[in-house]
Amino acid sequence: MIEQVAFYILSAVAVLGALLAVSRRNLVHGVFALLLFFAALSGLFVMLLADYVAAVQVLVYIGAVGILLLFTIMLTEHVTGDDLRRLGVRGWFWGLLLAVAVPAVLILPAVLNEKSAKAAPIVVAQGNPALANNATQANTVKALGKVLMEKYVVPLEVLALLLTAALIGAVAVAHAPEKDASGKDTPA
Amino acid sequence: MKLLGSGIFKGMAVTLENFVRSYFDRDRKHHLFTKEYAWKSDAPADQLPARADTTVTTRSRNFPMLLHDGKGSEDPMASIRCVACQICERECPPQCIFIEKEYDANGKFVKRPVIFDIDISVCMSCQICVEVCPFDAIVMNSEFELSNNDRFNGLLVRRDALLKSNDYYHRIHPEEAQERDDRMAREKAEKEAKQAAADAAKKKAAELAAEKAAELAAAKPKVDPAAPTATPQ
Amino acid sequence: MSTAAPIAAPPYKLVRHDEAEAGLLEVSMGPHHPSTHGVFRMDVKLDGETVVRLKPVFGYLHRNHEKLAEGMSYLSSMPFTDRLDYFNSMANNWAYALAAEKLVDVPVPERAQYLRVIMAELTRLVNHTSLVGFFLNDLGALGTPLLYAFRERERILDLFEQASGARMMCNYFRFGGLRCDVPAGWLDRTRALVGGFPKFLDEFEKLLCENEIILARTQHVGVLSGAQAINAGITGPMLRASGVNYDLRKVDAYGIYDRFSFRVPLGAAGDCYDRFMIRMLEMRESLKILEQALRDIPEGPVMGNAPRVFKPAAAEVYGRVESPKGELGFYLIADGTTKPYRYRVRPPSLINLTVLEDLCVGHSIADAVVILGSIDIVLGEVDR
Amino acid sequence: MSNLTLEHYLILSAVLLGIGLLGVFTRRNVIVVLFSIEILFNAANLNFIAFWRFGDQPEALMGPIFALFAIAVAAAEVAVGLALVIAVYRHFKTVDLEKLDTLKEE
Amino acid sequence: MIDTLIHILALTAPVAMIFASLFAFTTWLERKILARIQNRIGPNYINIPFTKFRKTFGLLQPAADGFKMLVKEDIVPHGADRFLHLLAPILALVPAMMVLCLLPFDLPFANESMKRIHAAALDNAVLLFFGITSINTLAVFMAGWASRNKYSLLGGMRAVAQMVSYEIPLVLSAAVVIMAVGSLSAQKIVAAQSTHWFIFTPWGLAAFFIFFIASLAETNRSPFDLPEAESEIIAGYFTEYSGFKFALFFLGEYLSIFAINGLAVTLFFGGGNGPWVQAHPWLSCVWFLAKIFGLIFIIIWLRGTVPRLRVDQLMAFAWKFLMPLSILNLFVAAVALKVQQPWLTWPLCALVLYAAAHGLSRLQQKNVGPRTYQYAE
Repeated sequence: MIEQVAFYILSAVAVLGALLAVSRRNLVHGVFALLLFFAALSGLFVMLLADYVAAVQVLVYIGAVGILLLFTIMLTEHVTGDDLRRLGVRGWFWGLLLAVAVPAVLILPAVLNEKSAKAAPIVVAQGNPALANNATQANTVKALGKVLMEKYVVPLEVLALLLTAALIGAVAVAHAPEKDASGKDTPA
Repeated sequence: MKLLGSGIFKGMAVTLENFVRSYFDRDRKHHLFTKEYAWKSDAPADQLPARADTTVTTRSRNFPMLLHDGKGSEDPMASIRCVACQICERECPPQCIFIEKEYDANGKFVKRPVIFDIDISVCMSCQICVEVCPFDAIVMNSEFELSNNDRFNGLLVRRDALLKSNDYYHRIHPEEAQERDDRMAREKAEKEAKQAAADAAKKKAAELAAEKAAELAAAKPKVDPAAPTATPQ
Repeated sequence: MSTAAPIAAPPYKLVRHDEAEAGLLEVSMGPHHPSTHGVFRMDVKLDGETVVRLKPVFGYLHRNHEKLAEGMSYLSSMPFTDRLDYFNSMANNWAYALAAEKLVDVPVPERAQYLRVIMAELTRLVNHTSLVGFFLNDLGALGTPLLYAFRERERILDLFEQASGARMMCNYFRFGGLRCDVPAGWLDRTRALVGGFPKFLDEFEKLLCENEIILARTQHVGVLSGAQAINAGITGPMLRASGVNYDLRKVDAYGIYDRFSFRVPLGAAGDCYDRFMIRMLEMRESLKILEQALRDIPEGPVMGNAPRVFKPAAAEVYGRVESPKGELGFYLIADGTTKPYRYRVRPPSLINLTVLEDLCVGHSIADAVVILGSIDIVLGEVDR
Repeated sequence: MSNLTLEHYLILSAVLLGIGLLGVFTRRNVIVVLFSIEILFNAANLNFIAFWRFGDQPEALMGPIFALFAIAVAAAEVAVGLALVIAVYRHFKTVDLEKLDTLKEE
Repeated sequence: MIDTLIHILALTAPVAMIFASLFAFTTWLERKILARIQNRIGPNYINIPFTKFRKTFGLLQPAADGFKMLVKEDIVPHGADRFLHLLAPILALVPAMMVLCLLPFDLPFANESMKRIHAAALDNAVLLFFGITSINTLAVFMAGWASRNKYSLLGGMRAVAQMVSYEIPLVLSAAVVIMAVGSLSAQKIVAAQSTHWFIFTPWGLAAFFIFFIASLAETNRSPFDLPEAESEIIAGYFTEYSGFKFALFFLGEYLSIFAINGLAVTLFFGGGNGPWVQAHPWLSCVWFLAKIFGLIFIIIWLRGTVPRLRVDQLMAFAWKFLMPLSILNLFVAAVALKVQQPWLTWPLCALVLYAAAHGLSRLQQKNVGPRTYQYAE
């Protein structure tokens, strides 16, 4: 019961946040709506017993990505964040169609074959009891750390490399050329 | 080059020392210099020694007052020193004094102010009125609790509120009052002496004149009585 | 950016919306702003947090001081001089008395001369301690140095009140001397204060002079070169912080300053730290002067034979003193009446303020506040 | 834990995917397009976790690991993307996708 | 369902109430301590209503302040974003309250089995703590942006930049402890320090210093109070806040101070561990609060001493001093934990860290230092 209520609330918030994020003219409002979406998603992760991922979601998305977005808006748009342009592009109709069609195609089988869904080999309707016991009793964080440092250590290192490269690349791209800075300081 | 932060630690030592010592500064002289407000209910306004908490000294000045020489419950206007000469009104830098002269029924100037208002919101406690007053009639009061609720009438201090006795003056500014009284007595004495001298001279001159007149009268009966009475100023 | 630029500029202003200006944030700091030392406004254009342009706007506290003084007798404007730079009323009094005494040749008695020096140097202590406090307040120290400074200032103000009757608006100097002699025991109390003051300065130096944050915030910030300072007419500690040896107490030796031995501290870099340190060091020199004056002060009258009605013959004079903020001058033209024909003040604060933009451009907005604090302005004197 | 099924999560994730696509295709502002890409990433993450949670091998921790990697990559992507936005803005003075039609300003 | 909610409420409400009432006391304490540092008396006269009694040591000052805040007009600037303007103080307060529940703060009543009760004993409490506190940054930005005031915006941007930068040394220094314990659970971290607090190890000491400095920046306390630098940008992001919204900000700020110092106590000072706790379990919460207040005294003391940094210096300090030092500290801790020889690790670690701090401080202070002055006769 409580899980269902929570799920519906959280998914409503997530959908609402995502919709607002893509539709608001004001970019700052858009960012805050996006952060709402991230938060709701993190709640859903908790419901799925992936609490470590939920914490990381909050830390990375809300704490870092949101701030980055805000900074970019402050640096590029006017500080009010108003996006005064026309909302859509020329091909907005096709875009909308595509945006509706893709999820429809994804959802359709689930809706149509409701009866046969239970027969699908992967889907376990009742959740995995083994996991439920495991996650609440054992330390998933510890297990996760073990797996990361043993089985997935190479991808982890590659990821670290990627992050470093991204950091350097971002700084290199965003760094203002010296000429500009000095040119600004001496107008006329 | 010292480690980063050593200067800050030094400063923290200073502040900690002040923090601790403020609790041991019983006489509130070194590390706790705040003077708490001397509440009005604690002591009457004119009892300065009782208000030792204040920094009010025997020279403090805050707002002018008019002096009278009356004692006790005598009518202060009977002995008011002010003669409504209006010098202070003219000299007051912020022009906060307003004086009107008093005339008796015959329209004769009786050398007293009928109105003497000082606007407390304009006065800047500069003491120029005291210095220019030739009659020692206006001096500075050290009363500091002058706030009131009335924006219009309350800020305009009237003559009767300004009038204070010389005794009060002696209480709040003893040295200055004594000095002023001594000087007034001296000047009075000098003046009297001068007056006496002048009177004597006048008398003498009159006698001389009389003598001369008598002499002249013997020779010539016509005389000009005004001419020889010029007295030294 | 140099001081020569405004001369060549046309009398009107071209409004240009070029792209470099578009991204700038215009902030109006003041007149109600915690750090502008009164009602003063800085129109700042910021690129991020860097000051690109800064326009000082003042006049909010204009009280028509000069014109008022031309409408009243010479003596009556004495209390108004207190209100010019309300931190150092005694120094202002002296400058005005000095000018007026040139109009009418009034000898100042010996004791009054000494007391004037004592008062002026105490004023310097008051000004410099509170300046350092306010400066640190601008730097963001939550009032602690300010309140330590005020602790000492209170003691000096107590002395002022005992002598003159008022704590800040002293109105103590008169043409030809002082209004009254100091009360009995005052000199001893002053000696005690002067004796205890170095302890406070030590404490202050321990608290401030090695603090890394203060060093980092003030060094190499708002650098004023000696040449620029001279060009702009800067005087006082600010000029000396730029390394120019110019102290009216040495140059003019007005009063009896030639009888005392003291040194003039000079800065080298001309940045905010130098301006702050020069004031700290000047306090020590002031204490030296005070010690000598308190040692040598003779007995005697404090008021010369000034005429009761001050009515000078037509003349033109300029009297100046080294006020704690710089050269404070009074220029008087007498026309033979009891009122001055022209009365003009040379306020050090205003003239020191003229270099504000040159000092601030290129620094961050936080530095602009610090630079303003290091200039040491009092709006009463700037606006008059 | 009564009757929340995998479908619930999958449908939600599909809806979010659609919203993300909508943003990507219809908005002209680069930053909003970046928002939308983040929404797409998160929809995918939700799927990872949901499949892991309802899958038959939860001990392998594939889902969280994959989600973590996805989050890390997304963070890197956002950082680089936003840096590009700033660089583009500095050069063209706009972040409007339709106006960014040349490789180099004339 | 109702049972669950009541259970949650029964666990979290005491925490919120205890810390909210301590907030009032802390404001009074701060004013008193600052006053004494500055040789003042501080608040000492508050009339008890309807009586003439006024010598209350100012203890009623928070009540008077709170009442004043409540009855004050709530002003929203023209052109401000009303919704976000309202949301920001709430968003500032809620994460602070949430993270308080994550602390291993033993509620002052024990259950039947005399076990310690915690509001939320999570496996990854420390990670979640950092996650939730990062929401605070957004609240600050929201306040600054929604006020539509240039000072607010400057303050908001400063706050965001500062909090994001200082989060890195904060997390890195906490990571040392997590590495030593091998768990993100606050309870396990406390349990690991039952005999030996981490502050008494060289890497723990260094980590604590870094953590403490970074926590000052996280909570916008002096000398890192740039987002609310009065002399520069008036009150920063809450320039346009008045009345109850301002009070909420104020409350949120103090609660996050409690929270972050509570975490410092957890990580380095052994949480509720202390003498006589074994015999009297209720003492544990007293110890916990006492340690928090010890740290708060240092914060207030610092606030009374130092001026504030400039923005670029602040950033440089985080990136060029704290971060390299905390990374180095991570290595040092790893080595020390591996070697396990106190007589060897202590001097060695201390030497390495001191040398590093020294070298980094040289880098920081280029061409800056005390000067000597010349005199003209």
